[in-house]
Amino acid sequence: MENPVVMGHKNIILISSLLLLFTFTSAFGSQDIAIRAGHILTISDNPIENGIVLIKDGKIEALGRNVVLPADVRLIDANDKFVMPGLIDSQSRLFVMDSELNESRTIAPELNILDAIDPFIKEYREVLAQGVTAVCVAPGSRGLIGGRSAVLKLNGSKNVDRMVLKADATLKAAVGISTSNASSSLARLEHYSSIREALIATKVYMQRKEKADRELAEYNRKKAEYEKKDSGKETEKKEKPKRPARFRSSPASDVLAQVLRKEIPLQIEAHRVVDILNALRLADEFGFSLILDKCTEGYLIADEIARRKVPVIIGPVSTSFVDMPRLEYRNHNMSNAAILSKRGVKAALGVSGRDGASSKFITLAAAMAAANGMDKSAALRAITLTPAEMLGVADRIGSLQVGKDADLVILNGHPLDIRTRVEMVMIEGKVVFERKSQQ
Amino acid sequence: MNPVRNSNRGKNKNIRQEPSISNGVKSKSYIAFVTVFSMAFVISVSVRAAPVRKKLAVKAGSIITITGADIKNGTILIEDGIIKAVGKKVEIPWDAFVIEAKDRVIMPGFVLAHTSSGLDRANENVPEVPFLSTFDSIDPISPYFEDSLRDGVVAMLVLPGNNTLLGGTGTVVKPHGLTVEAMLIKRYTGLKISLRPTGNTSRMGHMQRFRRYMSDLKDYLEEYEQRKADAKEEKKPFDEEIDPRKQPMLDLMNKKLTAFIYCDIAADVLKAIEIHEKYKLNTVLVLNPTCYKAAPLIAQKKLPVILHPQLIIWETNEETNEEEMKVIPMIFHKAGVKFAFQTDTSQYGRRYLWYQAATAVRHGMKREEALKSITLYPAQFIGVDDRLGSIQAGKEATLIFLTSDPLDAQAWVDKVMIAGEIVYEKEKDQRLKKLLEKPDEIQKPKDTD
Amino acid sequence: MKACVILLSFLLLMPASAKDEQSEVTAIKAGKIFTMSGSPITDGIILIKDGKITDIGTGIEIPEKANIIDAGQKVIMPGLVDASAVPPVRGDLNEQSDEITPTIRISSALDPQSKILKRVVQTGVTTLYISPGWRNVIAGLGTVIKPTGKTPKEMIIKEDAALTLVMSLDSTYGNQIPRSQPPRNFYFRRPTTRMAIIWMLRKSFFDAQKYAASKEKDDPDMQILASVVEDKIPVRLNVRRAINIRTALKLAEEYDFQLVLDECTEGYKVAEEIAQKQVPVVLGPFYYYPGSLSQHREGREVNWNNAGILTKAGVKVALTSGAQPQSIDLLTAAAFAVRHGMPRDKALKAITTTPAEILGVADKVGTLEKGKHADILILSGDPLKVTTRIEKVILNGKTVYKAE
Amino acid sequence: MVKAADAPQNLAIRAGRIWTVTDGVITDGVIIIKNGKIQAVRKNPDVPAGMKLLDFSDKDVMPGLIDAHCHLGLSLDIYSEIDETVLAVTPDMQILDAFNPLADDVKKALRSGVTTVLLAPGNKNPIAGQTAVVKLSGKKTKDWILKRSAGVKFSLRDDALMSDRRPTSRAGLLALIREELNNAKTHEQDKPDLRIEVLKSVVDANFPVYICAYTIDEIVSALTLVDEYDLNAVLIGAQQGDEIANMIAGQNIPVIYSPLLLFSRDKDLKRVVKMADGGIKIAFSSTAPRTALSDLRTSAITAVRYGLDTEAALKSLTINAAEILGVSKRVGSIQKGKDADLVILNGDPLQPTSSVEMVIINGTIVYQRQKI
Repeated sequence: MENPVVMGHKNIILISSLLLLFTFTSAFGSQDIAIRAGHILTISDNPIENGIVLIKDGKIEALGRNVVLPADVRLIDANDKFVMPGLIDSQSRLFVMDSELNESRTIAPELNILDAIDPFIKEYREVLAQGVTAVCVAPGSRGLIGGRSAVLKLNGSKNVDRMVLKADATLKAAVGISTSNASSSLARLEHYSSIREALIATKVYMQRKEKADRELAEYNRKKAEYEKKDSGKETEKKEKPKRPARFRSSPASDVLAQVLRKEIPLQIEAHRVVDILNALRLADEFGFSLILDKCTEGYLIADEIARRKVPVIIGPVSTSFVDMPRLEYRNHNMSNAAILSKRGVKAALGVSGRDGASSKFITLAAAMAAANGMDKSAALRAITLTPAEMLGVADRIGSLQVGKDADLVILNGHPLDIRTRVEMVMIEGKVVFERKSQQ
Repeated sequence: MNPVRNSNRGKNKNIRQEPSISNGVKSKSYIAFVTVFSMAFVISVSVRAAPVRKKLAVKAGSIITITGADIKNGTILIEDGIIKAVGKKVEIPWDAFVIEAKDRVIMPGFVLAHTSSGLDRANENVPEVPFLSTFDSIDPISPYFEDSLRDGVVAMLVLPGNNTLLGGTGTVVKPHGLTVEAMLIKRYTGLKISLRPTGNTSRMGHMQRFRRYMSDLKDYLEEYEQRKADAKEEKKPFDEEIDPRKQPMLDLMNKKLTAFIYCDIAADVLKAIEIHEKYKLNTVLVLNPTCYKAAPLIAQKKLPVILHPQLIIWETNEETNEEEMKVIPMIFHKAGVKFAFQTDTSQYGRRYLWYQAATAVRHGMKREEALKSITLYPAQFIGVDDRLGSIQAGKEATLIFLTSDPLDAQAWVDKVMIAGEIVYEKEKDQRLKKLLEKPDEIQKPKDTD
Repeated sequence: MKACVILLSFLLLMPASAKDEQSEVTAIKAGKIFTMSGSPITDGIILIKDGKITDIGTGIEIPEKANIIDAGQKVIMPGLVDASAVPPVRGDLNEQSDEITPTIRISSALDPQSKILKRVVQTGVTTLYISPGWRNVIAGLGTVIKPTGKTPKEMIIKEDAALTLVMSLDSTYGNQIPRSQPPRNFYFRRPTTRMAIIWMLRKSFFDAQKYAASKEKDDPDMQILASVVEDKIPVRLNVRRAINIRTALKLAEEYDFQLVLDECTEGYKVAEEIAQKQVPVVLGPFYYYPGSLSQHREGREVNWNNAGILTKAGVKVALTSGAQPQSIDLLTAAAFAVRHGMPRDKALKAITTTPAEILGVADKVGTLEKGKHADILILSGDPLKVTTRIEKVILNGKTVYKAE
Repeated sequence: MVKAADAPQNLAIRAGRIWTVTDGVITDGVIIIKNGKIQAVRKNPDVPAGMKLLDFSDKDVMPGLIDAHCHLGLSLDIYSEIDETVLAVTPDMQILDAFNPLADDVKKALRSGVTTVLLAPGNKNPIAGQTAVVKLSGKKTKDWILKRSAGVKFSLRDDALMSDRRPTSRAGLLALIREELNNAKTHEQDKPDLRIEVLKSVVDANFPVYICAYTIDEIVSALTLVDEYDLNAVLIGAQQGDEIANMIAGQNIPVIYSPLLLFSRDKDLKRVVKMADGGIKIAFSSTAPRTALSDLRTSAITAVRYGLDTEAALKSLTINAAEILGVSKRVGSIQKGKDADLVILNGDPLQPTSSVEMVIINGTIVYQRQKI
């Protein structure tokens, strides 16, 4: 099957080069940059007081208390300020119009959120201005298997392929979502079983595919042999081998196969306890790598989740992020994140707001989690490194470490303080936001 | 779709494998090939061989040649419907019939590069029907064609509507003639691809559907080639036809057909470019007004564009909350994109190509450029620029006689000449009279009570 | 990027408007001025003080501290008047709960921040008449406004300008006839036919006359209808078919009220009669095709030259957008009216003075004269050329739009 | 959690910071509570004998939050018993008759530090019904019902338009309201009619009206009405009020601002700040249960994020609301003589990182946070 993303990459790389020029508010070529900061929150390690971050061609070259500065380096003075990695909203719907979030079909793993991305929408500027440098956008929760999600950078490019940090980050699924606000016990049953069916069907598909490949190989061998015989002094005529029927691959099954081969994690949205348990049961049965999404009532079965070492993306922390609380949020508890993380569950925080603009409140979400018992360092990690690890992009973003992308935020105070303002945002060493003085 | 008709199309190689049938002579011979349309042959020829004077000389007050400079008091010499010479001092042969048009402005007829009017229905409700052709759906007696001629349009590409993923192939016709065959200029030109999802599908589903179709097509071809190879190997004769329903998409990819890709929002343009580059197509973009945001990209890719009839839109500036007028043609013009105009009848003026051009000029577009985008450029986009779109020796004598400057609202199309034959005259236009003059006094009812 | 552009364009725009507001007097110089009150002035000057024209003509000397707008050889004309504009009101324009709702005032629902207003200004319209929708037989009271101001008070220049009646079939739309099932809501009601519409109009005005004569004044609906038959408020009557136009004229005679005909699609058929009764006409939206009129039953017989034929017969004609958001460009409308046979001077009047007179605000707007509102358009060329563009719109002496 | 049943005992609360709202912040102070009322607020930390001492030396105490517009305790499921839509005009309807003090969302509200609320009907009726001011806990009626009828709620929102009920249009909506008010004016006493009585007290006796208006045109129409009938009015919602702040301030009409939703665009979130700066008295509201209950404090916090002065924010949560609802004699600040409605937080009330530890109403502990 053809991979749209790879395809795109080859093609439109040219455009980006041109676009770069006017998408970045200010770009200074590949000059090295050094940020002298009062507090550096590396997230991965302990904070560094009065340290320096050195940036070379968009990567972090060095950081620490005593870094030797090269000549003609652009020095940014942030002595009294905080520097931290760019924030990540792992439950964003930025760049996607509501109408494009969901497909009418229920099991549609072959869908790709990248086809729904509209780089021309403007909300991202506000999100960027709050220090968010990357978002994970997944299809909505109407379809049982909605399609593949992607991690995007807010680098302002008008070319989707330049925004993509990771395509096929996860495959989005949802169980037990009530379409109306009526109770949905029947739907629940149906959801669980139809996802299960799809996965079983995929197993069969994989076997058929292997068989077909084997047969083809076998045939080719025989054929070669036959031809050799044919050409050489023929002794006894062998009958010609028959070509096996051609195997028709199915895009949908291929994606699910990747899931079963643990190449793509399955991100299952589940709110109520029973749904979460269903999700876990599926993971037990098929052994794919599971990410629990939303997990509203997770705090009631924290140990179950912890025992299985299943990572969780919690959101919304407060129902203030959704317009009108649906039935799923009935037992919503603001301590959910705190309880889960305290029980040793790897928990990321997402906004999962009603629309793209919500993502700008990711720090507020973290602060609320902290208010309700999560310790602040964990809360900060839950909106930077933890989601990066879950989504498989920790090698690029999520923390301030040598070798990682220079996606970082400069703030005039502690990130969780409401009075703190974002001073500057960088993506790959380019300044993409700078606070106007009068603000 | 109708299997019988398709199998015909399938068997008839002439239609498909004839390399771009573009100039008049060829097209005649090409039609002649088409045994199934022998009827068409007779008619189309009879139309061409109508009482056209062999030699004509048009003495014009002024001539807008489009490609060259305008000519005051010039002469156009025409022989067998083809322009032989044009200029100030062209000597008129003794046997030429002279048409006096001293008080007229003469220019090449307008060309409309994209329309879905004149069809009984513009869209099929099945998403993938590339094998359909508007040829089978054009209604010659539709008032739309009559009006087009009245408005000075001499050639139009009729394509399926914008609601079908792979809508079918188009037909270039002139708005004159009693049968489609008689109107025909060039058939099997352009294939309509619409990137706007319809029904309750999302853009994800829509694009996936397209990719699915292409991967199936790939499979089919591989299998086909395999069978061919096998036959060769077994020294068996191989007479299997390519499935006619798939042929148009194949012709698209080997550039026999031009892709007319409709984009609903700016983001669709990105996908259009993706497709254009992946399959190396000849592409023309058919754009909705809001697609202007992608103008720089389009300019960089040097893709031709057909603009939506609505040339001016308003947008709310988020910072100031003011309404800002966006003049679409100007945005593309400044970006350096080559485009053609479209028409509709939803409000004053938009029905006329000259008015669309005038609107662009009003907001600062160069007059010459604007005139090109209603004549030469559309002719290029639909591949008839070798016979239409400008007044040059060697091109077809398809001209319009205007009462004054084309961009003036007071100018009327006085005469239309197609291939040397006058096919429209205002003073003989009964319908126009009815539309402009007061009907005879209808008698008043006697006052009751 | 886009933001920058926007910012720039605003920086360009600001100073002009800012200055206008500060300085006492503004003086505009232009090569050609269509005053619409007399013959055009060449190389004229207009003086503006607090939103009004204080002087206009040639060789007027300009005070020291005046802020001068030099339009060079450009053309100046009065701001356009749309006698039937799209109301800047959210939601349904029709009060569907009853077919006779004289107390409905469109002015009470004005949205000062409406996008429509901001757009309409850019097309040169500086005065609008807006009315309730056309789904009631007696729809309510219309208002004359200017597209500026933060509150209705600041916008309105004539409240209760006219009472909207609807004789076209629009007033029957949505109504259902109670046949088998009992009426469930108020859509089961009269009128569903032409005769019922006219019956209801007659009935209302008959009652109104009685009410006007009687002593106690306690019915707000009747109050308004009475003031119509007492000739205090004119009537705007929406009508399309020739036969209805005749009826309308008769009705106006019976109950003698001031009549203005709206839309009047088949007016050309009965031009003389309209002229004879001296009833002005506010032409509705223009349609190219018979039947392309949404109310196709009434739009079979369109004539492109409706305006021309009516004016020739001596009818006072105003060209309007016909309350159609699609067609808001009055200058183009005039250009095409001329194309189709309307005399040039009449066409220009039909988008300025004539509508102003019909709306009864001719003392304030419609021409460039001493004492009138300083609503001024600066054009790049002749108003009736479609290649001419609006360079600047001045409303109450302030620059409200400037082309980049 | 201490049962609400406990009799209001005499309490002394020692706190790290006391946010009195009306007279500044007292550090390391003590609040003395005698039978439900605040008897003293003082700096020196010694406590009279025989008093139960609650020691919050490292915590913050503030007055109970006041939610100036919500629909709490009216819902069996996610909101229902809010609108009586058969009739468009129901001024005689009293919202308190539908209130269930033991409802789930009431408890949630308590947990978020809300102690007093304005109960109001929904927005689906042009003239909806009578609002009420109540505390979210209390045994004796006089303890918890501050005002059985606090005023009449009007709605100029599009929600009040229905396709099968008069009015169907904005113009019709205003015509209807005018008609009703005119009737009330000209109504003779001899034929009694409850509906009209209520409206009469509105036009004649300054009985408050709570007018729900969000967009500019709605607000403008509201102001015109207030002017015309010279009403004693409060604006509810007033989202775009900043555009005409000077007019609202000019007629000095207080505003009960709509919740700051966490999916709004920046320019909308800045509006409330502009209004406060424009000299308009602002109170916050949650419109719960439509939006989450944490919204009340979150609204204030978000407003601060977008530039609202912290003191103003704090006032808007407490004393402003009390004054607007006309109950400032009893609640809204930590002052001698006022009801002992207190919230104890583990930090600055306007920091999202601080949360509610304990809630006290009339000197009774009604909520206490457990450890996780």
